[in-house]
Amino acid sequence: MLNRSLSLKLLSAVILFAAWEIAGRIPVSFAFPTFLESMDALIRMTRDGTIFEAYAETLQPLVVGVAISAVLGIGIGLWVGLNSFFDWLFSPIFIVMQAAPLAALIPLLVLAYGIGLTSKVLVVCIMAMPVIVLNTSSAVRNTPESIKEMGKSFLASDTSIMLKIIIPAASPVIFAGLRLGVSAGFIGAILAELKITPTGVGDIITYSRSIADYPSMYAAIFSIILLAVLFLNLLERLETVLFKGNQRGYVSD
Amino acid sequence: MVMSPTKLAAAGAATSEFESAVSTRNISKNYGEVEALRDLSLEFPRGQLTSLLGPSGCGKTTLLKIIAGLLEPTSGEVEVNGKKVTGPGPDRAFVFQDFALLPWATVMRNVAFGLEMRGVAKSEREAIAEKYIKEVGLAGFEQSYPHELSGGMRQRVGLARALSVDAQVLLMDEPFSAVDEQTRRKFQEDLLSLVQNENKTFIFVTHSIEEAVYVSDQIAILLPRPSRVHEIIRPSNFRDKGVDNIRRDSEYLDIVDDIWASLRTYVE
Amino acid sequence: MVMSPTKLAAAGAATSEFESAVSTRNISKNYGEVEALRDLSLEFPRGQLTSLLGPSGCGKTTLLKIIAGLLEPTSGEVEVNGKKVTGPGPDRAFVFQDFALLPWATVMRNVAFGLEMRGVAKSEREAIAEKYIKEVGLAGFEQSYPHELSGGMRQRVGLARALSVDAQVLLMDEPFSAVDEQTRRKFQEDLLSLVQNENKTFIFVTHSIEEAVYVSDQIAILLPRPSRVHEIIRPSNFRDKGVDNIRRDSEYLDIVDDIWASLRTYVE
Amino acid sequence: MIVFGYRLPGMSSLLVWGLLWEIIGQMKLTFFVPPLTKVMATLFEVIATSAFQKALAETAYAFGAGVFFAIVIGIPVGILMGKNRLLDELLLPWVNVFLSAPLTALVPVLMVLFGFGMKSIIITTTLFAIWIIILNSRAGVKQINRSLVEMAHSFGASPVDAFFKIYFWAALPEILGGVRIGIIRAVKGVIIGQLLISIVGFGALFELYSANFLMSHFWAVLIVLFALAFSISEFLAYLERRVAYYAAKR
Amino acid sequence: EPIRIALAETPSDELAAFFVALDRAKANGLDYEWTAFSDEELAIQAVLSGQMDIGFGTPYSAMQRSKAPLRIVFQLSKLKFFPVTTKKYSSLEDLNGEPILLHSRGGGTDSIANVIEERVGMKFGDRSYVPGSSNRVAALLGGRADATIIDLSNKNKLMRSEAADRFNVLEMFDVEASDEALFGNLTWIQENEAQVDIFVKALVSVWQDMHKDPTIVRRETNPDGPIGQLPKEILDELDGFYADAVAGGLYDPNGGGRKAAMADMEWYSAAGQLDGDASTLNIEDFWYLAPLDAASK
Ligand SMILES: Nc1ncnc2c1ncn2[C@@H]1O[C@H](COP(=O)(O)OP(=O)(O)OP(=O)(O)O)[C@@H](O)[C@H]1O
Ligand SMILES: Nc1ncnc2c1ncn2[C@@H]1O[C@H](COP(=O)(O)OP(=O)(O)OP(=O)(O)O)[C@@H](O)[C@H]1O
Ligand SMILES: [Mg+2]
Ligand SMILES: [Mg+2]
Repeated sequence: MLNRSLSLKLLSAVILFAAWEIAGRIPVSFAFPTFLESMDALIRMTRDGTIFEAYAETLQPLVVGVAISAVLGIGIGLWVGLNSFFDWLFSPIFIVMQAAPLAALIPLLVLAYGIGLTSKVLVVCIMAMPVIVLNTSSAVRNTPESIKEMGKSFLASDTSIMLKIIIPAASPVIFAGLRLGVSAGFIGAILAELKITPTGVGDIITYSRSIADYPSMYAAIFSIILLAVLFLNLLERLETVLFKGNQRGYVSD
Repeated sequence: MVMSPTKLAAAGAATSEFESAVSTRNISKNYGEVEALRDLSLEFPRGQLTSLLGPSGCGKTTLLKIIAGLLEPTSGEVEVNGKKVTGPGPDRAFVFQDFALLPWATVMRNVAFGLEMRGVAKSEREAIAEKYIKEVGLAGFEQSYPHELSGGMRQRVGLARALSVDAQVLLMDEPFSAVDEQTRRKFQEDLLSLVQNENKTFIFVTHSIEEAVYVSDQIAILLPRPSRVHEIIRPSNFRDKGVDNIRRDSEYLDIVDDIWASLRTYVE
Repeated sequence: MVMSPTKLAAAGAATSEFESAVSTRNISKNYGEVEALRDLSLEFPRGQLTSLLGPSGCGKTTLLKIIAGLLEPTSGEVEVNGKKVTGPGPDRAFVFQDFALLPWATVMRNVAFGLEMRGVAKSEREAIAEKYIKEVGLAGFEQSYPHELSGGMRQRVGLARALSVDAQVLLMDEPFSAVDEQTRRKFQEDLLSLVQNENKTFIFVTHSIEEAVYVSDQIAILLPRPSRVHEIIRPSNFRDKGVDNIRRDSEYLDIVDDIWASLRTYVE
Repeated sequence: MIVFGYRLPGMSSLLVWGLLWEIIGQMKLTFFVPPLTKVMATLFEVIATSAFQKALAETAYAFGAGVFFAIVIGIPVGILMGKNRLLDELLLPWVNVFLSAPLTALVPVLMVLFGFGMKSIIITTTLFAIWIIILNSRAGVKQINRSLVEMAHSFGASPVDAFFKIYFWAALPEILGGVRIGIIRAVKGVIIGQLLISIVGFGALFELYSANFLMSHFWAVLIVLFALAFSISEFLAYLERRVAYYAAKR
Repeated sequence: EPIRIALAETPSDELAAFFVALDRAKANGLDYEWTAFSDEELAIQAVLSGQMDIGFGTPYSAMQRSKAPLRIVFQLSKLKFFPVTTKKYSSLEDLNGEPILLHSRGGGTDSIANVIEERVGMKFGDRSYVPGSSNRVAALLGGRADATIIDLSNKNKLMRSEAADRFNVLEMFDVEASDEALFGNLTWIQENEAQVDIFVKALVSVWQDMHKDPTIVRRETNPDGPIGQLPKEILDELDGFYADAVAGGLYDPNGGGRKAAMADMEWYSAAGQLDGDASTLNIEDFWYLAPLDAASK
């Protein structure tokens, strides 16, 4: 049945791209290029290297921001999940942050941190971090009591319980949080490039738009979405490799 | 109610003819307002299997966890081999009702987990685990993950893990309740031979009267909260009649009926 | 193996002395590659309780669902009261292992659900449901939600629902496996009196040999896939000895042992 | 958190943070952080202005319309995907792509396709919210206990009965969960839309205040917005808890 | 049917005079509605695609590239921008090879930088882009940049602040070219000639009155309009802003016209936004002068 699912995926891709192509040919709007034109622009930009230069710029705040959010987020999440005082103190902040539209903070970040890498990294962080922290802490809190007890009854030390039971048990939810965080981070990185200073892919988008080179604009958008999806798939693979037995959830469910 | 000859007077009565591996003395346990156990004393003879039987919510799990050192009693104390229990120790191993396997670890790693926690070197602990995996009949499944096993097989992993740390006391909380009836019958027979062959003390919680009578050397009946020991029964005479005959022994059937008569009123 | 006098030859054998309420003829069922049932024929006498007993995965549930009309057999046919089954019908009601209650509906609405689906007016169906709620001992819980009930009480709701549609055939798939042992014993006794009092035909799936022997007029033993009827047992002589004595009747015990002997090899 | 035997309410630590804010503000460490008291004073001033009320109305309109479409389209599509395998296999990859894609990159396309006004903002909002609603409704239908469906079938339920009396109710906890997350995302979407497309509503206020260094105005509106977003999400969480009693027991 | 106006920023002090003109036009029967876009490019696009009728911006490259008949009818403001640096630099030549902050790629400040390079014969180093003069001021104040180009009002604010002694405003040549202009689609303009005339007339009258007395902007501002509703802190600075603007020559009282058109063509070719030699370009391809001529009579 793998063939069926693969061919259906291809079929649905073909349908979507064909719809795009047709819409572009009608055209729905003079500013809406066809699929083939966009792909052509993408190939051209790949050939002459513009796209790589752009991604070198875009990925900087993204990678730095996501790395900081992941390390700090998981760290804080573990801490908040394990200690009721920190839970009380920090959880509300992150709960509010997760619910709130932090994009509104961007003008302020620009005022406070200027327009360099710092602000952009911060935008990525404020988008990505809350969900990572909240997922990690709730995963840690929800570690099945019985396997923790099992650890205790087999004389595991606190560190072993933490490293060999709590963290592996929490890993699926932590990874789910990471995935959400990374995708929010992508949103943040693009937002930063559209809102703070146009560099990298954001620059291709705004500049092509300003000179009415719509195929390039669509090519850039297409490529960033593709990149996000590839990146997230990679993360999923990583999780499967790291925690094999977790795939089916908890045995005690 | 007619007292059968095998039924002893209530709690704390003379089990002095046996040496106690575990003794609980005047244990009380409150969960906030809820009084789960009150002033419970009970002796567990060495090398024998003692069942705790009683209606749901009467405090069987609570008592078992207090013995395991996972819970602190509100008052009273537990001694294992004459030493007071203050926490989990290498002399006791727990078999959990819901198996409590690590879903991300192979059967091998799960069975070796107890030894891993005790700092046994990898090659050594795997050799030991290997042996017990074979013993419980799971040879060939060393590299499987728990989700690839049936309920009965998972419970055997839990059992192998408890056996591999070679504790003198095995605490089993409804170990067979999640496996189907026919498998369960098989397990009961296996358990009997385990008690016979290994010189360990078993403490066994169950809801099934037949199961308790079938596998136990001593049965402690607890009544609803706040729980104390209602009576202790020592089925003695049918032990040697062989696995196949126990279930039709009249003493066995008498005991089952007696227990059923005393518990019946508490069911629903 | 010694044939006991109550054991009949294999499938299709003379049950002609009884009138059949349900008969299955040459049923086969394949799930894709998996052949679950092969050429299975079985008669279910009217007004009696027939148990299906067999190792896990042998196709008991499959057979029950085919009779219920929830699954189509690959070949063969089912007749209920002489009429060929083509789908679910008002002559059969199902009692589910996991109760299958609507968690968002009260006990009253759950019990009345079968009637609601048949288009019975609200006041009328509630009157009927009321009666059966009382009958299964749940009076006072009409407005409770399933999650507020214990496992045993939930199963009674499922039973009341099946009874309230007044079907002639009751199909029960391991109805007691999710309730605790002590409650289960109680249920078995209740079931016996139900069979006696209501003139209904019961088809009962269980894993427990004792349970099957205890409650059944006829036991069909299925062996592993592809399943056919291995033997049919009709425990006949201990029926009248009274509830308390059945469990120590030697015929009862012989049958249990016999069945265990034939099933044992298939367990895990 | 339990102090001297009293359980502190969940959100009470925000008071501590508020106090910290006030202290930092009073110390005049940076003009970005005016004292909380000053922000609160500005807050009451700002709320009374018609500019604020207009922003609120515009934002609420875009938000409401966006969420409305997300729910009205998302739930049926999700349920259909849960029930129909072919549809599921055709749509699921795209739902997953759009769920995790950086939607901000699509905003420029929306502007081209749907214009620069409210319409694009509403569509942005819908796009932020809809995918998770679809996915959750689908999951809700997928996890329905087979035996509930069989039970209804065995009592002769018609397909319509089954849909309204079983499927919808059984999937309700997941659907509500999806709607809650969707709405939280929609709040982000509506603000991002207002910042990137046409500057209206709260987006306009933020731009204006930050361009003119009116920090206490900025924070005041931000607090209002956070509070609104937070109350909406808590309200939905409350609804979710109302059905939680059966979520675990289906 | 109201005419639809595309603003390129949120209504703020710089748009106060424009809104005063709108009020006057309204009194003469103009029916309008406005939408604020987050930048000029979007406003241009909205007019190009017909979603808006008249917009803010200097769409020279769009006019040439898209072949859509966009025409400017009124010059709203001139490119009065000022290179401001820290004390590190004292003339434009010093900036050779040095990094600089500008508004946006292809925008007004970018073209100023291009022309500076050409006229002074130097080359800036890295250009980074920060939309909003105030943000660039913040960057200067925060020590995150040493050189930028900012608008008149922000230059004045900065140079009047306590931090003024840390910065230099560099000498620069005068620029007559447009920063913001009002433009629309020629077909639409001709179909709605009457409306456009009312509008341009109102603009010219306000621009002229403002040169006589900058405070009329504050006085005529409708307290219930988008400007009147701004926080008091902003309104209080309106008089100062317009006094500075008039003094600095930011606004042309005659709405630009031919003079501005010539300057624009020259400027934007030099800046690289228009292809071809300025002398070969045709005013009629970029401006539609009829409404302004009518208003000036
Ligand atoms: N953590 C806890 N907090 C409060 N009450 C508890 C807790 N654990 C158990 N109890 C209560 O203590 C009593 C005894 O519980 P326990 O789990 O020991 O019963 P049990 O005999 O094992 O029941 P079962 O047969 O259902 O497993 C019950 O009434 C239960 O409600
Ligand atoms: N929908 C299905 N698709 C494929 N195979 C199935 C399906 N349902 C059941 N089977 C297979 O058919 C066989 C019989 O299943 P069935 O559920 O009838 O067994 P059972 O006797 O009821 O088992 P248990 O005692 O565990 O309930 C099993 O091997 C099972 O794996
Ligand atoms: Mg228990
Ligand atoms: Mg079954």
